[in-house]
This record gives sequence, structure tokens and C-alpha cells, in this order.
Amino acid sequence: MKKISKKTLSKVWFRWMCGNLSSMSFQWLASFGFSDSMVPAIKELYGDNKDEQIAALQRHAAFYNTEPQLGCIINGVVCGLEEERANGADIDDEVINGIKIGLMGPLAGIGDAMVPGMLVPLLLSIAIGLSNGGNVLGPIFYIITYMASVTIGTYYLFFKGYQLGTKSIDLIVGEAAQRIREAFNLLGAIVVGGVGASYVAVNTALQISTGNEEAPVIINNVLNGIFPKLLSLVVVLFCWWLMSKKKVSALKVMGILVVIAIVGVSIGFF
Amino acid sequence: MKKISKKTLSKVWFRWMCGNLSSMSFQWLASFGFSDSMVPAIKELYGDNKDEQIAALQRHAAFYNTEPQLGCIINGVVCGLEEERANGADIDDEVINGIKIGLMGPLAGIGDAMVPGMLVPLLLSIAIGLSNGGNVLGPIFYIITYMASVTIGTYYLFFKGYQLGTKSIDLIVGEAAQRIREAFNLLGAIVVGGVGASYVAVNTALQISTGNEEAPVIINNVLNGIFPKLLSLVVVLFCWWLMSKKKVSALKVMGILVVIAIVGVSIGFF
Amino acid sequence: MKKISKKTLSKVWFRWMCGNLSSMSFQWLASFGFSDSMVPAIKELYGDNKDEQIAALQRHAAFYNTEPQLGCIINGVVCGLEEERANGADIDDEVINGIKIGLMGPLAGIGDAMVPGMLVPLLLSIAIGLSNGGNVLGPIFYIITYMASVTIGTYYLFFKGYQLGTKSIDLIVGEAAQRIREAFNLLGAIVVGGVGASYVAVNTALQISTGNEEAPVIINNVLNGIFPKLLSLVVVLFCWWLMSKKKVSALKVMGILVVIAIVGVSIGFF
Amino acid sequence: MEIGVFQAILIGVLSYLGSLSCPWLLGLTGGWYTISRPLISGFLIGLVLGDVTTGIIVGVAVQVVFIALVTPGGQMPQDLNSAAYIGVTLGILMVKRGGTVESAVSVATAVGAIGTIFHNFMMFTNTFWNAAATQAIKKGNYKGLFLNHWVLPQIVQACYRIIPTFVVLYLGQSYAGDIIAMFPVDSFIMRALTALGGMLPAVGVAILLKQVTKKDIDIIRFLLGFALVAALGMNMITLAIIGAYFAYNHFVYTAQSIPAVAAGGMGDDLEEEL
Amino acid sequence: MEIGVFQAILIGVLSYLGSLSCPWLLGLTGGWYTISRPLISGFLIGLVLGDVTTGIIVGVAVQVVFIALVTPGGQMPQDLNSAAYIGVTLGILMVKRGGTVESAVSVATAVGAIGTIFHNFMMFTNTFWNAAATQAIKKGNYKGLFLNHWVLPQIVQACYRIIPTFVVLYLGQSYAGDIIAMFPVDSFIMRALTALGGMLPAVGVAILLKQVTKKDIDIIRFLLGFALVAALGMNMITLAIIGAYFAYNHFVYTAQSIPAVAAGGMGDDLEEEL
Amino acid sequence: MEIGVFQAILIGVLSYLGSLSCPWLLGLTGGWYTISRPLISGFLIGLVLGDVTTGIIVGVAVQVVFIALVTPGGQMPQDLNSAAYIGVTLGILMVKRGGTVESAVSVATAVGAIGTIFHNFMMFTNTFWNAAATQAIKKGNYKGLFLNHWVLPQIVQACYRIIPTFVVLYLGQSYAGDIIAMFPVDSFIMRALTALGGMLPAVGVAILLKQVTKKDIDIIRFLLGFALVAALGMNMITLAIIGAYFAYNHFVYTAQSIPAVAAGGMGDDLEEEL
Ligand SMILES: OC[C@H]1O[C@H](O)[C@@H](O)[C@@H](O)[C@@H]1O
Ligand SMILES: OC[C@H]1O[C@H](O)[C@@H](O)[C@@H](O)[C@@H]1O
Ligand SMILES: OC[C@H]1O[C@H](O)[C@@H](O)[C@@H](O)[C@@H]1O
Repeated sequence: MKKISKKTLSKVWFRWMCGNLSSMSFQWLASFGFSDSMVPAIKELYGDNKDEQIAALQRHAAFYNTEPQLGCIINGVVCGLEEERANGADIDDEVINGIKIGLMGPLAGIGDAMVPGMLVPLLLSIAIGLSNGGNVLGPIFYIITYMASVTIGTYYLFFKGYQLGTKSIDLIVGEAAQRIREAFNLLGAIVVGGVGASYVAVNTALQISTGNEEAPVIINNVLNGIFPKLLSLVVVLFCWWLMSKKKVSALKVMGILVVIAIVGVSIGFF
Repeated sequence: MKKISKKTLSKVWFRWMCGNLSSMSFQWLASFGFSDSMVPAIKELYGDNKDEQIAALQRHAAFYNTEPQLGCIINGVVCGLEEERANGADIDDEVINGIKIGLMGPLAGIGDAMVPGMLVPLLLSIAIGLSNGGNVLGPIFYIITYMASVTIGTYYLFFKGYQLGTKSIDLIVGEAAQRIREAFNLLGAIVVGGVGASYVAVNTALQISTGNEEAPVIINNVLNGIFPKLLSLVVVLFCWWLMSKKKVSALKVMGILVVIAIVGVSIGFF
Repeated sequence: MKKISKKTLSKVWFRWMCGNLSSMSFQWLASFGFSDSMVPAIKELYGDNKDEQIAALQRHAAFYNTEPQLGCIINGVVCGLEEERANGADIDDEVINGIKIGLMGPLAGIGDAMVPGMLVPLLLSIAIGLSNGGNVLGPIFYIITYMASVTIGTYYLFFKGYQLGTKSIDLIVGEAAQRIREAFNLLGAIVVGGVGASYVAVNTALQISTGNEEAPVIINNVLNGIFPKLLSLVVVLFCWWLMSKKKVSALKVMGILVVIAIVGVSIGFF
Repeated sequence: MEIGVFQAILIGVLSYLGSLSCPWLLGLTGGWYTISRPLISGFLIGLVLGDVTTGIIVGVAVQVVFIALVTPGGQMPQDLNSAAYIGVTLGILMVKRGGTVESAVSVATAVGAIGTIFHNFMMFTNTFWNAAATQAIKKGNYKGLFLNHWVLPQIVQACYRIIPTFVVLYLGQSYAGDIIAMFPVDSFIMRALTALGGMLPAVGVAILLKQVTKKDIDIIRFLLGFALVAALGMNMITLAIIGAYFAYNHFVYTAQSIPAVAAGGMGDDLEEEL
Repeated sequence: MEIGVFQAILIGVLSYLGSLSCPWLLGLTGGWYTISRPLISGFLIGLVLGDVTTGIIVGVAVQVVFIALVTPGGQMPQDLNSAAYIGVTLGILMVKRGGTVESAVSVATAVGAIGTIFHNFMMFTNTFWNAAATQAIKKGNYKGLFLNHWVLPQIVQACYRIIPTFVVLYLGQSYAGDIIAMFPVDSFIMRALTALGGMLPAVGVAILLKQVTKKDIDIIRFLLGFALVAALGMNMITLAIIGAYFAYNHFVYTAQSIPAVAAGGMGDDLEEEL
Repeated sequence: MEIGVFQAILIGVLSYLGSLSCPWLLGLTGGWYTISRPLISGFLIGLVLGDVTTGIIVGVAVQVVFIALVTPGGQMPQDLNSAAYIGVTLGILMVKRGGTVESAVSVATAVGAIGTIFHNFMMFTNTFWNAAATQAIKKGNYKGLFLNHWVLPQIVQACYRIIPTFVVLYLGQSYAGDIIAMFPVDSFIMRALTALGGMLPAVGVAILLKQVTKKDIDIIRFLLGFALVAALGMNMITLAIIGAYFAYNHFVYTAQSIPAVAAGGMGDDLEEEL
């Protein structure tokens, strides 16, 4: 019975965490990050068999991309599978690759929504509050809480994945897992709403002069009277609509915003 | 294959929107509004056959009532059915009448809850805010937003109904539709709660004199300390209880409120 | 057909309400409270048969404990069962005891969560507000509202239980009942959260001196900036963790808090 | 402020155009639900009388009383139309002559109660035209239907609205000052009317509440909305968003055991269809 | 302020009437859950001593510490009764002699901790009467049951409450001033007791929290309530309404695959029954 | 304020360490997601330049613009790294020379837009090393893999980051004053950049929104979060707690007809597993 030692597993985790995107390109993204991170495990499991080593390396050099931090759990799962395989279980390349491909997509989506979408803005919003007047507490708070939670969290997830091994397939693709993903999406949507309301800031300089010179109608106040931060909301929904309905890329959307900024200032809207 | 032209359909929509309650009485309400609105469609479908025309007119002169604006979708559905019928489908008077009767009830309830119950107070509450100090923005805001949303919305609903035709039966009476109705009721109940809290204003003038002449106990403050706007809430729930448990009519409830106002002022409660 | 008279039932209710814990000990708690409360009913049902009386008394002197107020419904149910039994129904000691034991647990849990957990703090929180500056309104409000709601409520529950009799088993142990219990737990958890936020008050006196003598960093403000009442929340969760994960008794937890208070003041934390 | 003949007629015509059954402004959409709202009528009357600001101020105050008015099956607990035109115009007059806005509201409230007579009378007389229309339909007589649905009922309805409005406003305007004098703000009747005005919206709210609740326990939803606004001061749009979120949840979470996917599919269909 | 013999006895009697097992005020309904609440005891003691205002002020402050006290299965983490009578009375004395309300709370907290001895002692002695009651029941001896359930345990309990209260208050009152003098507000012990007082409600809250959560993740509900109050300053009734709305939702949305209508029916039944 | 050679290099090295693909600080965890956040870079640059306070003030302002930046599949709508190092440093310089914080933000925004070139160029050049790595793997050549994954791409990447940063900061610093002079705060370009800065976070927000919504109606959840913060001023943690409560509800209430217990069990498993 072969078993990957805890020390080797820790090495795999660390190697992945550091090198996941080290040689990233649009064509390969985290592919070599993944195969390289498997090196310690591969050497331990197939130490006596160079051919098996090469086969394993190649197996893990297929296209791969996910959110590297949350995605840590896949690396754990794959270590578990490799171990079973090395012990003779009937797990061929197809299966392992299938699992990697099946999991990397959902975890990229959820991961991006959870890490840069929720955890980062949440901690930053607190840190910004603490930074008031240039206080160093803010950055220190962020560095400590972010680093600690992600380091501990990914380490935990990696080992959880390893323990689950093949069981993970049900658990991550099954019905309950889908509900969990949906639940996280729901949470993500709510928090993103809060981020939008907190940090998008669109205001108009428009005024309608009434008879009374002193008291023109300030359109910005009117709009906020209808609903607070209405213009900011409109801009977010506009960007969303462009991207999800008109399939405009994020970069082009930024271009459009540049145009809007320029035109808006020209016509006195901003 | 007979087909009602888009122009004729628009005419039906417009004729219904204008004339729905034009000759309303408790006995007939929107009956003639409905049959009259069908005239252009009837002429187009049965143009060569006076008997069929008369039959169609009579078919649509049965008792009819619903919330005229949201109810627009029924008119669309009926146009769809008439078209199918004119093309020989097996749709007799019973069916058409059954659909009208089956839909008009739910749509009257939901419609009243949505239009005068939600949309109108919502837009008015914003408009009232904008009207501060007699500002014309308020009325203008209301006129534009109400007219635009209802005109566009009913036009859309009418044509949606027309496209659905017989399929509408499942869709409006089926399980999912019931859940949608329930969902709208839920939304209505919450918004109505907000309307009640915003605009019912019952306060008592009662005071309990303590030893200290200067600081009598002001009952109104005590009650609001227990729960804000408690008296207003009590009055709403009292009216609701009268109407839904004691089957008192709205008019009688108003009479009771008149009595309460008079007695209340007499005994120094108000 | 024997029937317990309404007057006798009222007596049972009253006798239970007064004497439930009159002779409480950890070993017996409400046991004698229960059997003693049954005396009027037993006399009425088995008036002619001393042996049956003794059997009934003994039947109800088994270990018993529940939240005495909400638990009133069980007394009603048991009266209903005794009546059926006296009329010859096939209800033996096992059944009656089984029902009592089956119900007393859930109702103790829910009862403690609802009465001292929700109703009392809710009314007290209002009363505390009304007591501002030593105003007698507060205590009077509490006395009246608490006494009235519990007296009426328990009386109602008792008679409801009596009417249900054996039907109660389904109703209190069935699927819908479990959902109701869950719903009450949910409500309880939310309200307890509010109680915690309102009345736990943990603050730290820690300061970090910066270069600027005048403006040290006040840690309490920093923590509240992260999340309002963060320290209070931490203390509650710490107590909860001790009790539910480490199985520490409430008394020992209080001992730990005493130690924390002393150490905290020593090291300048408080 | 004086109301001229022409102005009084104009207000009467506006009143007619805003009545529930009037078809000319896209039916009740532009009529009843738009220009019969006291906020809008205040604005329009202000335009007619040349003081928009006062018009809107009085309109807002009266609007609040009738904010939740609903007329299920044509039943009218208060005649919003006469409150909006006769009532608000009288109110404006009173305010211009030194009365308070509160007293203006009281008068509008009283007028609204009396006005129900006109509505109910119309509902009664229309049965005659209805009978004639039934006959016309039987014979396929389109002209007859047109006459008895679009023309005759409207002529009568126009009289019901324009004449009383004109009479009350043009002839009654001299008494407006007297009303103010007769019922000072802290008179019994004014205080009673003010108290009534505060309670009146409760009727509309209760009618709606009855309509949107099936079981008694559903009023917890009403209480939720009430509490969020009363205790947190939430504005109505925020409340509507929260409500919409909960409504969507309700739709999703009550999906029954009916084969999950199928049900989901149906819901999706409906969502896309409607 | 001086406490007379009669006053001290009266407070002792109130203390007895408010003890957990005392039956005379509709059992724990009027006793433990009403007059043993420090807010109420403060009021009553105030009446006895002739200074209701001070009584209530001290009562409120002590009440807060014990707001969430719960005694599952007769276990008493703090003896509320002695805190409410001995503690609050001492507190009132201290305040009248120049002490702060905070120091009064500290003393009440300390008394509450010590008082658990009386409760536990009663729970112990009652086992004797319980044994006798068991015998009485076996013989169908109603009188014996009555004596050993209603009379004897109560006589003992009365002693446990009245005597210590009298002794501490009547004989101890002369030391109240000394306590204030001995432990100034910023003394170590006072600061520790104050810190303790702020943390104590956490115990009751945690006991309840444990009771209402089945799974760890359920504490998200607790967090919800905490956040709404801590961050939005929501009052308790508003929170209870929101909570009730969510509770109702929970009931509705967890209806299982069990034939929909049947389940609904059952729920409805229950709703109507309970 | 002057930037010395050594300081400029140090900032360049920090910039490299914070770039998305740099492995040395636990990969993107300590790099991209920590020291490339403008709040942190402001702090670090402040340390290097000897004015932490100004560094953090500028960092906070720039951070807000990029609060919701997400880079799905390595696509970078804005190069946060150059904004955080080149942009923030220039911003600090400008503020020290009398510019406003707003103008500093504008410059950082502009730099962020231009910086995407460096990122995309790296993504392009890395394909060469990728090809070599593929060959190495084929032969089981671990050294080759190491070289082409850890060493060579990083050397190139270090150049892409350190050189431009050094050049712009060290050589460009003399122009910082000129930029301020050229574009006064109320100049057209500054106003446009400020408006842009206010709108930019919308892009990140919209990207995320697209990712977390499956059906259009799901944006009601986004609206809920938006409304709670915009209208009630709720802080982010409170919102996250509310959101977590709703998320948990969603998990519980969507449990399907699949035999209730089994489904519950699975969920429980997962909860415990994950
Ligand atoms: O109640 C449905 C419907 O009934 C009548 O047609 C009118 O009162 C409408 O305003 C109302 O919407
Ligand atoms: O826990 C249930 C119940 O146990 C004992 O009977 C007493 O402590 C009661 O106050 C409590 O409600
Ligand atoms: O989108 C998933 C993933 O794609 C790439 O690997 C990088 O851009 C990551 O930052 C991102 O999380």
C-alpha cells in the first residue's frame, strides 16, 4: 500500500500555492503550475518507475485553469486519486482529467466570486475604514487577515480534498453541491450589490434653472431622492447589460465608459 | 389561414384600454367594454359572415370584470383563441367563456393589489417626496412614469397573451402560475405594510398628569416607544379585522371610523 | 360516558399553574406538581374506585419536567387521555407515560426558548425603555402584559390540549409539528441574537500609544469599527463554544468569566 | 383668489376626464389613475387658477389620505374624483384665504365622502344604456353598441361631474371664507375631520391587505413591511426591492415535488413568457 | 435611608413570593418570571422603602445583567431572586448613600452568585418531602400529598428566603456605606465586577443559543439577529416581527415531498389548532 | 519629495513581487491579492519614501476605484499592479507637490489602463517557455520543467515590471509637477478622469454580477445588497451576515423531492466535510 506522506502533501500544497500561475499564458494558464506542483507526489508514488513518472507529469500538463486559492481542493483530490491509482485502482487518465476539468470550471466561477468578489472587498472595506487619516492599522489589518485566512483555508481545503479522493466527485458535482454553489452565488450577488453601492460613485452636475436664480433644481439630488445612488446603479446595470446581453468584453466596456466620461464632461453632465 | 393583422390587434388593445369601463354598472361592469373592444377583430375574422359576427359579439358580452390594465393580457389571449376558432379549431363558446371567467378573477385580485395597491402608491410616494415645497417635479414625475409604464406594459401583455393563445391556460392557471400569484401577493402584502406605515397617521392627545405639572406622561410617546406608529397599526388591523372577519363593508368601516373620530375627539383621545 | 366538567378542568389548570414546582428537587422536579394537579380530575373520573385513584396518582408521579407554562398543553392532553381511559378506551399506563415523556422534552426546550428566551426579554426590553428616569410605567407595563398574556395563553393551551386528546400525538410529534418547532427555534435564535446585541456589553480599555500623545489608538473603537459590539459577540460565542463543544456547565462558564474579569482588569484589558 | 366662470368649467371638465369610467385619456390609465390623483389634480387646478405651488402643496396633503384607495368591482368607499377636484379646489381657496392645509384636507375628505353619491348614481343610470346595448348586440347593430357604450353614458357622466363641480366652486366660493371662520382649526369638527383624515388611509390599506392575504398568518408579511418602514424609516423603493427578493424566493422555494426539473422549466418558461 | 424591621421582613416576604418554587402568585408566572425580575423588584422595594424612582433606576441596571437568564431543569447559573431582593436593596442603599449605579450592579451580581447556595440547598432538602409524598401517593393519602407538596417544602423555602434577606438587610445596612468606602468605583474589585456584569448576560444568551441551534451553522440566525440590532439599532419588536416572518417562511418552505396538499393541510390544521 | 535611484528600484521590485504571476510571496495570495492592492502598496511605498501617512491616503483613494477588480481566466481589464505602484507613487509625488488626492487617483487610473500592455505582453512571451516546458515533460526532464516554469518566465516578468517602474518614477518624477500644472483640477481631462474613476468600479462589479447570476431575475439579489447599503447605510459585514443567512436558507429550502432524509443527510455530510 503506497501512501503519500504528510510532508510530501504539504510540499505539493506549497508548490501549487506559489507557482500556480508562474508561467501563465492565455493558452496554458495554470497547466504547468499544476503538473509542477505534482512533482513531489509523483516522485514518491512512482519513484521506481520513470515511465510512470513521465506519464503522470503529462497527465497533469493538460490545459488547466481555476481560481488558484479555492481551487486548492482539486489539487488535494487529485493527490488522493493518484494514490489510489498507484495502488492499482482502476483510475485511468480519462477519469483524472475528467475530474479536473469537471471541477475547475465551477471552482473558477465560485472562486472568483468568493475571493476577489467577496473576501477581498469585504476585508478592504474594513481596512479602508481603519485607514482613516492615513492610519497604518488599515493595511496591517488587511495583510494579516487576508494572508492568515487564505493560508489556513487553502491548507485545510487541500487536505480535505485529499481525504475525499474519489468520493469528492459526488460531493462536488452532486445535488447538494449544486445547491451549495447556488447558495454561494446568492451570497456573492448580495455582497457584490453592497460593493457596488459602496464604491461606484456616479454623480451628475446637471442643474435646471428655475425662475429663482438662487435655487436651481439640482438633478443629482432629485435622482438620489428617487433612490439613493440611482446613477451608480444605472451605470452598473448598464455595464452588466453590455457584457451579459450584448457580449461586449470588459475591456470594451471600459472604453465605452471612457467615452461616456469624455462626452459627459463635454455636455456638462458630469 | 386567417390571421388578425398587427394593426387590428393594436386597435383592439387601444379600444379596450380606453373604453373598458365606459358604460360600467354594477350589473355589467366591463362587459360591453370587452365586447366592444373585440369589434375590429371580429370584423376582420368573420367579415363575410354576419351571423358569426353577432355570435362573437354576444359571446363577449357576458358578464366580465377584471383589473382593466393588468387584465389586458386576457384580451390578448381571447384574440388568439378567436383566431384559432375562426380557423376551425374546436373551441366553442363554453371554452372561451370559461377561460375569460377563469382568468378575470385572479387578475382582478392581483391587478388591484399590483396597480392601485403597489405601483400607484410607490410612484406617488416618490412623487410626494419630489413635490416638496410645491415643486412641479413631483406631478410631472408621476404622470410620465405611470403613463409610460402602464402603456408600454399593457401593450406588451396584450401581445404576449395573443401569442400564447390556448397555451395561456396552463400558464395562467397551472402550478407555476399559482406560485407566481402567491409571490405577487407576498410582495403586495409587504409593500402595503410600508404604505400603511408611511401614510396612516393616528395619534392620541392623551396625557397622564403626574405629580410634576411640567412633565405629564404623553401617551402617544409611550405607545411609539413600545412600537413606532403602534396606534396606526392598530387602526389598520382593526379595519382589516372588521372587513375580513366580521364581513363589514368598506363603506361601513368608514362610517365606524367617522364615529371613532367624533367620539375620540369628544373624550379627548384625539 | 364520563366527562370531566369544565369547572374541574379549570381547577386542574390552576392547580398546575400554581404548584408545578412547589416541591421541586433535581430528582423529581415537577413530578408531584403534575400528579397533585390531576387530583380534581382523578376524583371526578374515578370517584367510586379508590384503587383506580391510587393507580392514577401513581401513574402521574413518574419523573416529569417541562417548561411549566407552555407545557400546560400536556396537562390538557393528559386530562383528555384520562377521560378516554376512564370511558374504557385502551390506553394503558405505558401510553400515557409515553406521551408525557415524548412531549415534555420538546416543550421544555421550546418553552425555555420562548418564555425566558423571547417573551420575557422582549417585554423587559420595552419595559426598560419605558422606565427611563425611574418611570413606573415600565414595571407596570411588564406586570400587566406578562401576566395577562401567560394567564390567557396557558388557559387556552390547556383546553386546546384537552380537546385534542389522542389526536395531539400526531399533531405534536408529526412532521408539521417538527417544522413548527424548527420555526420557533429559528425565531428564538434571531431574537436571542438581538438580546445579545442589546445587553451584553464588553469593552476594552486598551490603547496603543502612537507618537502623538494626544491621540492614542483606542482599541475599542477600532474593534467597533470592524463590527459593532464585536467583543460582546466574541464573548457570547466563546461561552456558547465552551458549553456546546467543550460540554462545560453554565456554572463553570461563569467561573471562567470571573477569572477573565479579574485577569482582564489586572492586565489592563478592561 | 377668485374663480371665474371659465375656470370653474375647466375644472369641471378635468373632473369629468378623470372620472373612473371616462375613456378619453386612455381610460382609467390617464384618467382615474393619473389626473384623479389629488397630487396631479392639485397641479392642474394650480395651472388653471394660476398658483401651481399652492395647488401642489394642497394636493400632496390630500393625496396622502387617499394613497391606498382601491375600488374592487367598481365599489367606491370614497369618491376620489370629487375629493381631487371639488375638494382640492376648495382647499386651495381656503389656504389662499388664510386657512391651514390641515383644514383643506378635512374639507376634501368630507367632499370625498359625499361624492360617492355621484358615482353610485352613474352606476345605476348606466344600466339603462346597458340594456339598450344588449339589444343592439343581438341585432349586430354596431352603431347601437357604439352609442350605448361610448356616447350616451358619457354624456350623462359628464353632467354628473361638470355641473356639481361648477355649481359648488363658482357659486360656493364666496362661502369658503365662511367655512374657515365657522370651523376654526381647533373646533370640534375640524379636529374630528383631521383625526378622520389620519385614519382614512387605513381603509384602503385594509382592503388591500384583505386581498393579498389568504390565511391570517400571512399578515406577518404586512407587519414586516410596516415594521421596516415604521421602525427603520426605509423608503418605499427599498422596501419594494426587499419585497421582490422575498417574492422571488417564495416562487423558487415553493416549487413542489413535481419532478424538479419540469417544475423549474415551467417557472422559467413563465418567467420568460411574462 | 434606613431599613426598619418591618420593611426588612416585607422585602424578605417578597423575596420568598418571587422564588422559583413558590406557588402563591400563580406559580412561577407571577413569582419567578414577574416579581423576581430586578426591574419589578426594584419597583416593589422602592414602594416599601418610599423611593420608587431610585428603586426602578437600580432595578433597570441590575435587570440588564440578568436579561436572558434561563434555568433549564432547575439549574440556576445565578440566583436571580437574591440578586433581585438582597442585591437590589443593597444597591438602592448604596446609591442613596452616594454610591454609583454601577457599583450597585456589581454588588447585586456578587449577591446573585452567592445566592445559588440557597437554591441548591432547597433542591436538596426537598428530596425528603418528595420521599414522603411518594409514600402518601402509594396509600392514596391525599392529605399527605398535600402536606408534602404544598406545605412543608414551602415552610422551609420561606425560611431560606426570608431569614437571610432580613439578616443581610437589617443587620447589614450599616455596612453598606463601608462597602462603598472600601471599594471605590475605580478599585480593582469594582472594575472587575463591572466587567463581569457586562459579560454575565452572555451566559444566559449562550444557554439559549445552545438550545435553539441544532447544527453549528444555525448560529447564522443568531448572527443575523445580533447584526440587525448591533449595526442597525433595530428595536426588539421589529426584530421579533422580522424573525416571525422568517420563521413562517421556514415552516412553509420546508414542507416536504409528502403529497403537497396533505402537508399543507396538516400545517393549516396545526396553525388553527394551536 | 525626491525619489532616489535605490528607492525607485525598490518600488520596482515590490511591483514585480506583486504581479499576478510572481510566485515568491505565496503566489498571488501574498502578491497580487495583497501587496498589489493599492491600499497596501500605498503603505509600502510610503515606507520606502518615508511618508506612510500620505502613502496610505493616496492608496485608499486609488483602492476604491479598483475595489472589485477580478481577472477571470487571466484577462485584465485594468492592470492593477502598475496602478498600485507606478500610479500610486506618482500620486504621492503629486500630492506632496500640492496636487489633490483626486488628481492622484486620475493619474493612477490612466496608468492602470496603459499597464495592461505589460500584462498581455507577458502572457504572450510566456508561450515560448510553455512550449519548452512541454518538451521537458515529455522527456521527464525535471530540471527543464523547473527552468521553464519557475526561472525564465520570472526573469522576463521581473524586467517587465522593474524597468518601466524605475524609468517612469526616477526619470519621470521631474514631470510630476508639470502634470499638475498642465491639468488643473477643473481642467477637462481631470474632470473626465475623475468621472471615469467613479464609474470604473462598476466594471468589476458588473463582471462579478455576471458571474454570480444565472438567470436575469437573479439580479434582484444584487439589488437587495445594493439597496441595503445605499438606502440603509449598512456596513459590509452586516450585509455579509444577512447574505449568509439567505444563502443558508437557499441551501435548505431548495432540498429537492429526493427522499427528504437522504438529501438532508447529504447536505449534512457536505457541511461537515467542507
Ligand atoms: O376589482 C377589479 C376592478 O373592478 C372594476 O372594474 C373597477 O373598479 C376596477 O378599477 C377594478 O380594478
Ligand atoms: O427546562 C425546563 C424547566 O425546568 C424546570 O422545571 C425549571 O427550571 C423551569 O423553569 C424550566 O423551564
Ligand atoms: O478565473 C479563474 C482564474 O483565472 C486565472 O487563473 C487567473 O486570472 C485567476 O486570478 C482567476 O481566478
